[in-house]
Amino acid sequence: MREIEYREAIREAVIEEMDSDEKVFLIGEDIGVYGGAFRAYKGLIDKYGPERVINTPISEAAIIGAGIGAALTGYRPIAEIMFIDFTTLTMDQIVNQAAKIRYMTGDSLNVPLVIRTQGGAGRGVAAQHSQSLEAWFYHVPGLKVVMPATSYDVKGLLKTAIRDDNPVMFIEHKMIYLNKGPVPEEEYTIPFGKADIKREGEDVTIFAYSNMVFKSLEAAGELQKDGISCEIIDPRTLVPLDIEAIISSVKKTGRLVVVSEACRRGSVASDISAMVTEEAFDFLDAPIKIVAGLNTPIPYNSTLEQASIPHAADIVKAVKEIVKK
Amino acid sequence: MREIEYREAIREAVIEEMDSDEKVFLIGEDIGVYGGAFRAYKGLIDKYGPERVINTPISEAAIIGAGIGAALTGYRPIAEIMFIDFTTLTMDQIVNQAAKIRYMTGDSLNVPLVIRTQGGAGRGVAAQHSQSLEAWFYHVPGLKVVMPATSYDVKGLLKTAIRDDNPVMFIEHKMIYLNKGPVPEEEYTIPFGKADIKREGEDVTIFAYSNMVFKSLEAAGELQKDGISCEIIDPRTLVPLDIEAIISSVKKTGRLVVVSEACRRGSVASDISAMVTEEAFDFLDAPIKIVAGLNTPIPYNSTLEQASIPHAADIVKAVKEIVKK
Amino acid sequence: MTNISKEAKIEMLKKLIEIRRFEEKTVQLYQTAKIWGYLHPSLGQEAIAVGACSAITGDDYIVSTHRGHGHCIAKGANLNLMMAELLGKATGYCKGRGGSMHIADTELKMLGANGIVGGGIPISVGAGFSCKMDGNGKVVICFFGDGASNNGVFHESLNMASVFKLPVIYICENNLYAISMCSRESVACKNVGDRASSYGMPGYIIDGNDLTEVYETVKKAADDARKGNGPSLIEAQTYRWGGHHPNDPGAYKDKEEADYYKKEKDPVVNFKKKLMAEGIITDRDIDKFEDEIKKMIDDSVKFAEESPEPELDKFLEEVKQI
Amino acid sequence: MTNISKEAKIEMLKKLIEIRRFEEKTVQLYQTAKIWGYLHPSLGQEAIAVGACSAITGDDYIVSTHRGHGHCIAKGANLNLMMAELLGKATGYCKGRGGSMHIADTELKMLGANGIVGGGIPISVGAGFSCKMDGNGKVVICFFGDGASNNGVFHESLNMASVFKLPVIYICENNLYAISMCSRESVACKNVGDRASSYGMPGYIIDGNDLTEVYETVKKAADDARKGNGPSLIEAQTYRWGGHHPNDPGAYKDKEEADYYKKEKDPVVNFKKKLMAEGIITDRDIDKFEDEIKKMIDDSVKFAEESPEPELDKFLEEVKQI
Ligand SMILES: Cc1ncc(C[n+]2csc(CCOP(=O)(O)OP(=O)(O)O)c2C)c(N)n1
Ligand SMILES: Cc1ncc(C[n+]2csc(CCOP(=O)(O)OP(=O)(O)O)c2C)c(N)n1
Ligand SMILES: [Mg+2]
Ligand SMILES: [Mg+2]
Repeated sequence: MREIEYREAIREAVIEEMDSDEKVFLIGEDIGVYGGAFRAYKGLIDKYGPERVINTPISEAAIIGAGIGAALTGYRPIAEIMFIDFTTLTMDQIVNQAAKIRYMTGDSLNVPLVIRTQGGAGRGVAAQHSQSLEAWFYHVPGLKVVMPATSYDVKGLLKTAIRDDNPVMFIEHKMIYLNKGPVPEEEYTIPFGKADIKREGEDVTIFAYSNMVFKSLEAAGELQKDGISCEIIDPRTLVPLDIEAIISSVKKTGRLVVVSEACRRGSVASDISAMVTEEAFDFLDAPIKIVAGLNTPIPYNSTLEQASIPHAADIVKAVKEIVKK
Repeated sequence: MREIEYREAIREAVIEEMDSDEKVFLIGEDIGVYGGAFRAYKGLIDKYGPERVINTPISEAAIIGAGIGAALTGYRPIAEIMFIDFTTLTMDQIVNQAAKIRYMTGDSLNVPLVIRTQGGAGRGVAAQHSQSLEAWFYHVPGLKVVMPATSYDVKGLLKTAIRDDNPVMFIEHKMIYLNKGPVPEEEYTIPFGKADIKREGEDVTIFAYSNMVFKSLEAAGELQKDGISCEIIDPRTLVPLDIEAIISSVKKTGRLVVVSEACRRGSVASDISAMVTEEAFDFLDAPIKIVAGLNTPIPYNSTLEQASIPHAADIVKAVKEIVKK
Repeated sequence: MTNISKEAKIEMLKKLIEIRRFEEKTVQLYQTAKIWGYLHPSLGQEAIAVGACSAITGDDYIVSTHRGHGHCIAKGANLNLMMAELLGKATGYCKGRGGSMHIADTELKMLGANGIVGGGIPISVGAGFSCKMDGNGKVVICFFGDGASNNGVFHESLNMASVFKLPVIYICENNLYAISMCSRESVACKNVGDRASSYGMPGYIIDGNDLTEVYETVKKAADDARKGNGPSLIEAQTYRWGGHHPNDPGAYKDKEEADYYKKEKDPVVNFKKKLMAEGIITDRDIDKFEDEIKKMIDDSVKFAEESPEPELDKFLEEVKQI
Repeated sequence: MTNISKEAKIEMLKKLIEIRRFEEKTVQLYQTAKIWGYLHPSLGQEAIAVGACSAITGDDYIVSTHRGHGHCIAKGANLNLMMAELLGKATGYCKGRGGSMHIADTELKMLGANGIVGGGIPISVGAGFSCKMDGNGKVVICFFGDGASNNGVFHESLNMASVFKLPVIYICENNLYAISMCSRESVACKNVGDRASSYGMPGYIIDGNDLTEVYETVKKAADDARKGNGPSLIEAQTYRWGGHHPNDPGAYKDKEEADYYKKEKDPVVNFKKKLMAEGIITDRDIDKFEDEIKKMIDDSVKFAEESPEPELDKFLEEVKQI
């Protein structure tokens, strides 16, 4: 199968959906000639014109509001917030408006809005441009949260997100836009709420999403050398969550390591751990281990930056603490 | 000891600190003649004048920014955001600025800012005025998170918050402003990071904070009738967290129920559960139970509103599921 | 307003009265605890809602606020469904989930009240994009208060609407107060309407208690918008008769000023007088309207009271789908 | 600028050159990957930083932006500590934790650069309250870009600063671009400076490439602020010479316009010429300044390169204290 970059997969998804549904449009900062901060929209302004590729002033709350208003009146906007760190300027619109409108209005209105953004550390862009904030959105009823790791997943899930009738937080990771991965030529979509087993194994379940899938794969490779067989579950969508897939893997392996780049305190990782503890306590042969970011603003210095987020070695260590072979 | 209302305890703390430190001032909406939405500042405008009781336009981000800027330049502001739901408009200022400034600037600057706000359901004020959003702030390194339940706690902790050299999210609950509780006449403060055992017991540990302390006390009373003895741990401050107190109680009881009014998914409750699982797995005689809010925007209708948050009966049920007597 | 039919004028008067009586009833129901939570009556501001909504068509959108009953009624909302919602009933506009601050109606192109001050302003931008893309001359009216005009979203939204020449009419109901904060103290320039110049759009400062003036100004702004000339900002000056909500005595308000507005600037009374002076209606007509409206409102209360509460089981099922 | 001493003028020229050469060096270090992350050089905008900071005193505050090196240097920052920070070293202004976008210095009353566009504007309000409460005539300069002027915080902050008559000077550096978005397209009114009227404050629209004009305007605004007359808004029109950052070729920019600014409006060259015309300096002086500054900058690079990295163990300890 051909291999394409993650950002190219995004672009393909957008093009396919814009071609098949004239109600789909793009709105955000520097998405015109600039093609978006990570160039995922390269050339789209030429293809669709400024009516469907709306390049806005630096007005994040109004970008989301524009998305909501258009969604309420028949369109399917994809609103882009350049860094997840800037969603801080839009939380009222995302949380009090987009997420709640359908419910609050007794299903009178609904908001088919995709909010594309990206997070994560690794580029030396420091504390205000490197956060992993998915836990916030995960905590808000009414939002779906999608965090695809591979080119295949990002394409299929973005198409599903665009077709969804309710708001979707679509969170990418700044370190993987240039990763290449297999993507079929034919059209496909990926349903929400269906985890993907990124590697099958017997001894321990590793739950990981977004860029941490790759760190986990690396760790699993290492651990294999010591005869430890890891099963890697990538939920792909945090809301809805394929909890069955996690539980059934844990029932098989009896052990769970939960990995997340976000700061450990109050992370999604904790939530997964709590859920598994409550639902599969009797199948656990060891305490659940969490491998997550340190509770720190991300430092600029590269060594410190790297030290504040998980690496394969941290996952290896955690696995070895609960798997004795 | 005399008993005073929760809001009166807030007022006393503010008065004492304003009297002893001229750098302390108040800023927020309708805190002048109106005395604040819950009248905690009644009369303060007359006592301190509009220079120290600054009644602002509806500009939440600027309110927090004003607090930060004043804090950076030698003052100790208490900025009020009327409802925690409106902190959505201030997340950049709280999260990207206040929380990170000291760290990012290599300790050059620091932000002695208290952000007072209130959350919670129960007043029929629906989805945009009833949220429990502490999990967001709990997840952000650089913020302290204080959630006092009683008049005693709110007074002592607010004084500590005002004296703290770093930003503090001080989160009250709208249903408890009129609760009365004992407060000594003499001055006192309560250190951050020290849990309070609101009731001692043997069979199960109940972790609860803010208004859920009262629901837990009610449940414990019920359970006593069935011979089940509950220990209620109120952390009072979520950050810093007195994890030792929780672990040592769990070591004694072997069982844990974590209670939080916030939506279950991604809640602080999950985090507590995960931490205890990782650190005290071998002392657990039963799965940890979480009693939390439903994953729903809070409905207006009173019956539904009540159904979406935990009650004593839910806590009783959870305890009985893991304590067999 | 010379080119308005007698019938249309009478319709407007009826709407004014309908809002007035509806709000009076909700205050009463609030005081007897049938309605709870937050209630923000629009008493004294009726001419803005009616003047504005009469100047647009049923296909045009409106975006409302926490003080939104008047906007709903002026746009044609069903009183039964409104009242049922205020009583938290399953038959209400929001199935009892939203209450006063969240009423919406797709068919009426009513994009929702809002509990967040200014929260609807950015949404109007999106509705504006949508009208522009549809290209069939629809417009959006976005209501908000003087208090909201100090919030950041006001700025972002008006700027963006103007940059893209969106067909949105921004109507600031300056009722002099945002809870206890007087707009003379919170708005740093003289008039909210002056802010239009920051966005390169026409600004109008009008007497919001004069239905005719509201109607004509909105009509002009809507015509401009339909022609592709972009948004306008209208400051409709009015007065909040009551406190912020029924439990607020409004002690911070100037008593003389309050009296002045109630006595001299009552939008309902003045429009009534005007139509009488024009010979369009008589005292008897008014009595008839009042009777009809009283019945509608009594019926709505009856409907609401007799309506079922939302079912708990259904709620628990629905929650799983969120 | 007639009442400015020769020495002061020379100081300003030196600062202009210092910024110019510093920025050139950082671009070079970025291209050789000694500096990484985000770097936003202020090449072409030097006159604003220097003119503004020279018009206030060491006790006055400044609030800066992501494009803040010029502001720091103009306020007197130590080049060694700046360069060390850009290289992520333990000796840097932020101990290597912050990088280019977070430099701050309490002693210099430099309240921080900011990675969030507009993020510093609300902070200036608080610094303004503080100066007002202190009552000793201090002022705050708040720098921000044309892009930032479209963000909600601009509106809230300028309104609040004006309502409370805070001593803040708002300086919008309109360098025509916000990344790829031209301010002619993003700002719905003609000039950002026109927005002052929305906040009842004086607005100035000036040539930001002319140091004298910047200096005099800021001086006037600062005088007003110190007298208790409240804030001002100054739009200093300038041009971003480079792309948004060193990796951005700026393909969206008009080439002729770029050439015009570089050739005709170079703030450093023009001020140099002016001082020469005034007979205050000669070519030889300039060569001397250039040499001195080159040495300072080379020294700063040496200092930075020889400085230790932050210690990992210490970091892990520090994290526990967050
Ligand atoms: C963002 C936000 N801040 C504060 C509030 C609390 N609040 C509700 S209504 C109100 C006053 C609004 O004033 P205005 O916009 O003038 O509308 P009015 O009430 O006069 O109709 C305030 C402060 C809120 N709901 N949302
Ligand atoms: C709130 C926010 N939105 C977007 C960005 C990304 N960004 C960084 S600089 C910039 C352009 C800023 O333009 P302007 O304010 O004119 O300053 P300039 O870069 O021209 O100095 C943008 C969009 C950001 N850092 N913060
Ligand atoms: Mg008002
Ligand atoms: Mg710019």
